Amino acid sequence: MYKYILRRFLIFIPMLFIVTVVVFTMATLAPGDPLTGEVLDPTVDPEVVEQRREALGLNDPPPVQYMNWLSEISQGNLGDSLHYSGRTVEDLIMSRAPNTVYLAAFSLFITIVIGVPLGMYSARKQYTPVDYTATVFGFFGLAVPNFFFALIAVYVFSFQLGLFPPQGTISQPGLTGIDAFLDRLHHLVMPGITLGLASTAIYMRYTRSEMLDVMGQDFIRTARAKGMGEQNVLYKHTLRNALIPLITLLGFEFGTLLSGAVVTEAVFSFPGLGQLFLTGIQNQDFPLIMGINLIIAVTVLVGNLLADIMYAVVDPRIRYD
Amino acid sequence: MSKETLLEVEDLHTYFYLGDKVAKAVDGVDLNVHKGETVAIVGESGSGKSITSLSIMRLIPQPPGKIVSGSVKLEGRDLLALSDKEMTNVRGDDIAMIFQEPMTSLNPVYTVGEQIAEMLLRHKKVKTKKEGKAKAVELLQQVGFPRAEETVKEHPHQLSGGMRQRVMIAMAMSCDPKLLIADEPTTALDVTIQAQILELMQSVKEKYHSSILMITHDLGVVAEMADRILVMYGGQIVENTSKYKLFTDAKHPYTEGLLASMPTIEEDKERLESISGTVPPADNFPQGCRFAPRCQYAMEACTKEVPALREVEPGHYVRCILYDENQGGTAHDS
Amino acid sequence: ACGDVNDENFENDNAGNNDVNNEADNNDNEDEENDDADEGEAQEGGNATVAMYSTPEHQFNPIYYTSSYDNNIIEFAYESLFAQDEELEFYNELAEDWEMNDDQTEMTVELRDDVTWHDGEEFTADDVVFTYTMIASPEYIGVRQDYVDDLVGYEEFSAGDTDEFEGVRAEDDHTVVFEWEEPTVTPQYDTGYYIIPEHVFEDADAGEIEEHPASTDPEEIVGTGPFQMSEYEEGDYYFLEKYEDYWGGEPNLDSVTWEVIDQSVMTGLLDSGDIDAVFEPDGIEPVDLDTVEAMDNINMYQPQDLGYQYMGFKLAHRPSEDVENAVYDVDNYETNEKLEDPRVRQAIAYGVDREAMVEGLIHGSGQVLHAPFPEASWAYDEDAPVKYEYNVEQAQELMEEAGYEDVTDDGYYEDPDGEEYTLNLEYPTGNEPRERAATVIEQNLEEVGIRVDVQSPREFDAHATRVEEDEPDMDLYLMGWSLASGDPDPSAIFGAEAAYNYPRWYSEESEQLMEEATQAPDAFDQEYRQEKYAEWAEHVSEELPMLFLWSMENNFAYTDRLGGVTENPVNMYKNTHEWYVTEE
Amino acid sequence: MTVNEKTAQADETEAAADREVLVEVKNLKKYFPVKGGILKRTVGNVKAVDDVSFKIYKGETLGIVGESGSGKSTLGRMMMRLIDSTEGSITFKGQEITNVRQGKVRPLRKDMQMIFQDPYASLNPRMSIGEIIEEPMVVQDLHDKEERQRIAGDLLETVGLSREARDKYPHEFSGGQRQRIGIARALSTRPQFIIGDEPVSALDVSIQSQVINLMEDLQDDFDLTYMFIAHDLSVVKHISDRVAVMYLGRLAEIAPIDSLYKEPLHPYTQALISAVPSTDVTKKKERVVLEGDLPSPSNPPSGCPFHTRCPEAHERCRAERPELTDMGNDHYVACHLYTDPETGEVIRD
Amino acid sequence: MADKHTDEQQNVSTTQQPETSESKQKKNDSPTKLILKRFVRNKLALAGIITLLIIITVSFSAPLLTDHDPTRTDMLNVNAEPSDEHLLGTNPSGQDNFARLLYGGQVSIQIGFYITLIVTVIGVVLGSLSGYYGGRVDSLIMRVTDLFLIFPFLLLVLTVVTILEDTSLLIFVVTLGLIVWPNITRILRGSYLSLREQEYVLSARAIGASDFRIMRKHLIPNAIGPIIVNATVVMAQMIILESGLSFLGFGIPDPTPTWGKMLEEARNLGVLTQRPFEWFPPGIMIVLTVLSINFIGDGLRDAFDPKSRSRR
Ligand SMILES: Nc1ncnc2c1ncn2[C@@H]1O[C@H](COP(=O)(O)OP(=O)(O)OP(=O)(O)O)[C@@H](O)[C@H]1O
Ligand SMILES: Nc1ncnc2c1ncn2[C@@H]1O[C@H](COP(=O)(O)OP(=O)(O)OP(=O)(O)O)[C@@H](O)[C@H]1O
Ligand SMILES: [Mg+2]
Ligand SMILES: [Mg+2]
Ligand code: NI
Repeated sequence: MYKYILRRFLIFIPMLFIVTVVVFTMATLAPGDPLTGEVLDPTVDPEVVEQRREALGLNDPPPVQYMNWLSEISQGNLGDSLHYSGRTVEDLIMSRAPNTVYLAAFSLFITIVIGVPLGMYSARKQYTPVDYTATVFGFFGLAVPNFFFALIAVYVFSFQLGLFPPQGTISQPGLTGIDAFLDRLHHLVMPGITLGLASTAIYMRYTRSEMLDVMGQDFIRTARAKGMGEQNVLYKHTLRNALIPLITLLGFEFGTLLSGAVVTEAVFSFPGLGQLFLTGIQNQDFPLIMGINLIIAVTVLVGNLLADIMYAVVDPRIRYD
Repeated sequence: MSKETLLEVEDLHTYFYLGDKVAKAVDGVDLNVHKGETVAIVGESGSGKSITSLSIMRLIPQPPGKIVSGSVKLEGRDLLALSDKEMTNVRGDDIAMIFQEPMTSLNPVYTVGEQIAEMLLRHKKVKTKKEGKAKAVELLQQVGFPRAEETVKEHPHQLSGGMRQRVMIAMAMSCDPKLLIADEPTTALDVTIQAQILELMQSVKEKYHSSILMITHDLGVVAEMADRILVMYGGQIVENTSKYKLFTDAKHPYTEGLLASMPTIEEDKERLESISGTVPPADNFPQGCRFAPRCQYAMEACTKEVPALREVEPGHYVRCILYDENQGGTAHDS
Repeated sequence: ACGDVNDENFENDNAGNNDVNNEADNNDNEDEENDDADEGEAQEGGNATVAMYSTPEHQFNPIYYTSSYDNNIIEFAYESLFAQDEELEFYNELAEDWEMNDDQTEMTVELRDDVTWHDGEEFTADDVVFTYTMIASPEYIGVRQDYVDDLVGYEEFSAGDTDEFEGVRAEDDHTVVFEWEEPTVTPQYDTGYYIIPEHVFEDADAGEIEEHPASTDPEEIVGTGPFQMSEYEEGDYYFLEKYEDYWGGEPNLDSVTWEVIDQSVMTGLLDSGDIDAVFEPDGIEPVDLDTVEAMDNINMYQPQDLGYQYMGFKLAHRPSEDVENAVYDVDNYETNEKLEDPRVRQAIAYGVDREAMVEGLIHGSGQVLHAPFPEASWAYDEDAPVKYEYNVEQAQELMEEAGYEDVTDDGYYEDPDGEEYTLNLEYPTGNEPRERAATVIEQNLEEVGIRVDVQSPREFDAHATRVEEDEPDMDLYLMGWSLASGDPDPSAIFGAEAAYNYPRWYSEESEQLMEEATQAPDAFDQEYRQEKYAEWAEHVSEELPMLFLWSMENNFAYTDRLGGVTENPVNMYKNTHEWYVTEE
Repeated sequence: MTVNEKTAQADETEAAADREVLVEVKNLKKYFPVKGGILKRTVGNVKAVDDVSFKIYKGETLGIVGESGSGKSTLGRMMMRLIDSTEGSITFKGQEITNVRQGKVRPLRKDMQMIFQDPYASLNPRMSIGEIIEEPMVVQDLHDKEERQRIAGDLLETVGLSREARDKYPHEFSGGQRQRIGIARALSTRPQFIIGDEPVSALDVSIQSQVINLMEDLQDDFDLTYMFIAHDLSVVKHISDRVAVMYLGRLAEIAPIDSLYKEPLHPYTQALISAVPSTDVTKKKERVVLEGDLPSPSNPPSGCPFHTRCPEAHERCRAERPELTDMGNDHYVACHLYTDPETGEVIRD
Repeated sequence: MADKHTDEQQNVSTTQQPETSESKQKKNDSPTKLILKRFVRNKLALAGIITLLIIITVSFSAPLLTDHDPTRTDMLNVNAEPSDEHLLGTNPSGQDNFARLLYGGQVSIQIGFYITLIVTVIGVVLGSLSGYYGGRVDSLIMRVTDLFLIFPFLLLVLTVVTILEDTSLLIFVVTLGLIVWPNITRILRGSYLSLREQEYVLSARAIGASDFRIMRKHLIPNAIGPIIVNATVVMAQMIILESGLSFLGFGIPDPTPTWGKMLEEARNLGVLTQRPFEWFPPGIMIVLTVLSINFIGDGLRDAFDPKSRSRR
């Protein structure tokens, strides 16, 4: 077991290194730099801009820039944002990450709480109207662009029904304790559902298919032959086996959620990493883009690592050697 | 037969409804198992053996399957009339079952001990999990695990096929069932392992005084194990007799063919007999006798209607027009 | 609905620069309406919520910020010596009084003595000196040198040759003296920058100030303004509490909340009363104008915006060596023959329906621009420039006059040599009306018979680089610019060797006029300059180095609930201590 | 040809070295690397086939039996050059084929063919029966199109199917029929040598006998040599002339069927034979039941691989690996019971 | 395992006609035909294909259905309400929404199609190399796909689209294709891995067939199921992605219309509430198209692999 984890970890390190190279290469390939805009400002002395370029190391050859960057990040320093003057990338990421983590966690919660049971139910009632409804819902979740869903949701639930706030993370500053928590939760509902829409559909389909797969297995028949009740067969024997493959899905889920978050956060003015990334992209703030890409890639890598480990824990068939 | 009847199946019909087709997997099976007896059902693939056994257990996948008619009586109690809940009490406790695929018949995520203990708890043979585990160790020792204490903590994938089949047997016997149904318990195993398992089943049977309904397509296994043999073809029993009779005086042309086409280790056959054609699909049985298209003795009358299973000699039932005096059939000796 | 983030750099400066604009706003009627509209009872305290469409970058130090969203916060917290009123006249803010010496090179400012910083410290002349010294210091890495680079001793000081910045000095606790190398025409503009507290930043050098907590952490901001930051949720809420000891009197409101919202839901929030105002820098987007105007609880205020859009003609390109070496030498300019003939450019001006663009693209909230002077400026002369009205025939006439002819009969002109004639148009993303304009221009000119090849849009920065570096294939480009700030002198943009002369336009007449207009002593006479600029405007409109497309209006809106707002064309956040909200 | 005839033939030529050797396998080994450790290095080997030598004579059928995992398929695949051997040599018609590169093996395949176990998986479901049977000829570039079609039709008839079957697809046939198609394909290049890897294991008895009969008939008609891999001892007994018994990648015993079944020498062979359920209900049979399972081939026991389960195992079996010893009458066995521990001489009783 | 497999197969096969009744059976039911038959029986899939065909036909017969040029701006007629002249009104550039809907459909569908084509070709080539040869080639390809998969898809697309300053339709499609391929490559590799172990592949090798022949005749035809099914998944995804990118301002540049861009224009409450004719049609088109493609994909999955009938 420990060997297994260690091996996963050893694969993790070179991947991490390659990730940094890729991130950096992408950044260097990009045209222009963030100071280009200032060059165009008639009130700014071009020489000053050039000085700033020099100071920021933008004129060094790429390998040198890479090494600098790498040595910085190895000290936990993701560099200074170019667009957000005076702020470090890690500071920016830290200021936004919690929101995205809440959002992702909430959306994951929705995904699992809705997707998995629905998939189970659908599998149990295969080929009944319930199943078909769930199937159509599943496909629908995959077919609606999430910003479109979000806009309509905002219109209906915020402006028509007034149920949920249309944007933001909190409604008023200064709340504490349970009120603050509920306030945040209230703000998470719509973005969370929007973000989780596609995943929920995928989880639902996946759970359904896995359940059906497992339900057709010999050991389920054995369980029945042992006299186990339907509930026991379903929850103890089927579900546990069906959920194992879903763990792999979870490993990539954070990445998927983040992709979705770029769009969702934009609609709901939700100040998270997705929005930060988008600003970075719009301003060609490459230290920031690199930083976020790196953080996310590492998170996904860690997510996969955890998924692998979790997989090994719940599935005794995995060989650790 | 003076012995007490344990299981009695009458005119069982189990059909599968597949779109516009109906597969009559089991189509009028009668069988009975006496206390302490080992009855074997033999027949080629697709003849309905497994479905018969699953019907007895009421484990037919539904839909598309459905027990259409018939009765299954265990010590006089009609199992088909029980509620689902009551039936679960019968399964495992009164009738236990082991399957062909030891590799996949155990749940991969639970330890062997957990799976045995679960069954014991379910049927209230033990009160706590701990007790269950202890009992499991005991059971495993009985089926020949030298390191039973460790084995209970192992997961199925850590065991070989033969060992898993032993676990299955231990589990099946754990609640002291009256009847053990074994659906091709050794088909997936190597001969040497098969011999071990068959041996084990014999000893277990003697120890627990249970009856066995054994399903197989291997006539050799039947010869080793059974007291009485039922030959199945096309969802029906075509011959029902004692082991000795079957191997010495098989009556149904199909049984005859089977025996002749089987190479054996004892005798040197110059050339194997063979039955031409293939087993008819369950959704498209021929008219009349289902074996008729492949039967060397087939005649006009065979294609008319399904012959009845009748007792041609005491305790020897055959479903063939040749033995039906009314139809003018003449018994022949092969 | 795309953010115009890339243009922020231009607009920011604009927001900071506070031009001298003579003309009062053109919305007097509405102004009055507003005063009447305050129906509700003024409430003691309360909170007003103001919306912005994008997130501040959290550089809240006035000498370093670049985003106008950061400026939103800064406006409430910091103040300057002088500010501009609704008539665009300068008035004293932190200054009590000022006077200029005779040759216009030295200004003595007396400061208010009742001003305290949010942390209770007294505001003194040292703070003013500190602010200007920081901007001038060699370590300074911001972009606000413009305010100090004409002051005496700037060169030496910023080069690190001296430790003392002579240009600004404290005479006593409440007197500051500024001294310029040359006579200055706009002293209040130059000295009207936000003042930062010395006692907070004194331990940091000018470079370190950028990362100082009081610069980046909203809660640490120390200014003199009527509101100070208390709580915030980055990218969501910025909650400003009143500064009770504000020298102008305790603010009416308890707090002002800045809320970051998505533009798409703004109308809904305004309607529901979740937000009270949408002011600078965004204002109401043209798409939402109709909706907002239809609401009955809304006050609109629509002053002219100083930003304008234009289509540049690349009249010449710098050779690549010059581009590399950042050399601007007219002698090396390589003429773009396709656009050499002014008649072609005039034809294009006639051929593009700018009125329709103003109507269609910006929903009428702006006007066609003919010369690069804001209407508000004294340099503006409505009759000076040639006004090209949309006229396809005239455009075609001019083309034919210039020797262009449709030889191949494909509906497009061939050039005088009979060769195919195609103009490449490049434009950036980031400003929706401008993006849409590219297609309109292409189609308008197609009607005239001029083939335009519209390249797919680039990120603004990439586009700007291509424009700046004289991409050889580029004939036409779209870009935004802001109208002359402070002084109307256009030479920084239209001077033949100015870096920002992107069209690479060279006209002897223009050079001469621009020079004359700023030559002392004549230039001290505004009328003289006015004349010169009128001449220049006419010249530029005939020569057409660029086709001015439109200048926009700002569309500021606030609800009836919010009162006491000073409608100011360049800055809506003055006198915020007078803001109040009414009971519902 | 009947079994008796075969035996008679074998007897005649018994001592004679003049029986024509078609295939010879010498010291053949196949080790599959086992990856392990943190870096997935090769930490050991599965000795799927470990030092196996035997000959196959022209016209005979050599049966290979052994439990699952004993290396039967691996052996067959190596001989077909479908997988490379780790060590040893394979000679076909006197020609060394062990080291023919994968790219160059195609001509060999003309003379050597293989029939597979699973009649459902061994036919490409997307090819028509005609295409399937013609494919070997296409690959070998034999005949023109029409000729190929004619041959395919003939072959179909030969294996007892109708010519029309050519245009159908595998899913339209039953298992036995598919296996016939597999055989027809194997015959299409007129090979001399056919390896059947459990060709009847997946079939029902009544169908199995049809296929066995077919294979026997074809052997006569086409002058074929078979290597017949199976785990069913009765089937092997019926079809083979000689039988080799494999255990954990090694040959335990190899002998003509008569002597093997009547007088099995190796304790494993004895156990194997006695484990076969008897259909003779008149006699009660003594049975040797082996303890335990087949050990893992990646970690085979030292000495004689069978010693862990052998009822007669003694000290020497644990330490020393028995070599295949000639017991006369073409009967070879690898067991210490038959050699003197001191002299190494063969012990006969 | 093998035995169980056989067992199932046997059950299937016994439902087939025995040879004796061969004459009654329709001749030459090729696997493809069988698949089609199974596909047509699936009602949702059939509805999907009909809907999709209608959408495609309507989109591609745009010139017959409208006289308007979807790129033609009319500054004097912006944001027009629906009328006989402009069935769905005009957009803020005065372009006819109906024409944009039709032509936009062409573009959106083409984007989906071409990306899918690129991705599938890459997937098939790399997937076969990886799955068939295994070993180093496989490790290398798999590491590369891993790398791609670690970066969240949209972030990667955005980063790359930003880096490539120029986004013409071609570049857009190629870029996306080059980013999306890893997923499908992995899936196809999986298919090849299992196909490679099939006995018919072994038997093809046993008759001396070359690798190329094996891939062409044995692997690709049998992998066609997963290939097509995954192609539908990609296509559906890409149509959604296009709209997402348009929304973020990284879509196909003007004036080319796409559904995504039309939908993006509705990113405003005013438009949403007062001008539903502007966003509803493209919205419903995207949803319908994607839904249809998904249904088709699902139907194909079932048709290709009846055992997976119950699967996703
Ligand atoms: N789930 C099912 N759906 C449809 N038909 C089925 C199903 N299960 C069994 N059948 C049909 O029922 C018939 C009998 O099947 P059964 O499994 O009882 O055969 P068997 O005698 O046990 O064969 P084997 O030796 O292969 O196990 C088969 O022809 C099969 O077509
Ligand atoms: N490609 C492979 N990689 C690693 N190990 C293999 C490989 N192929 C076979 N083996 C191992 O080699 C041993 C012999 O396998 P082989 O398939 O030859 O046995 P077999 O006698 O044919 O068994 P069966 O009767 O089950 O077909 C087994 O332990 C198997 O696990
Ligand atoms: Mg069965
Ligand atoms: Mg094998
Ligand atoms: Ni013979």
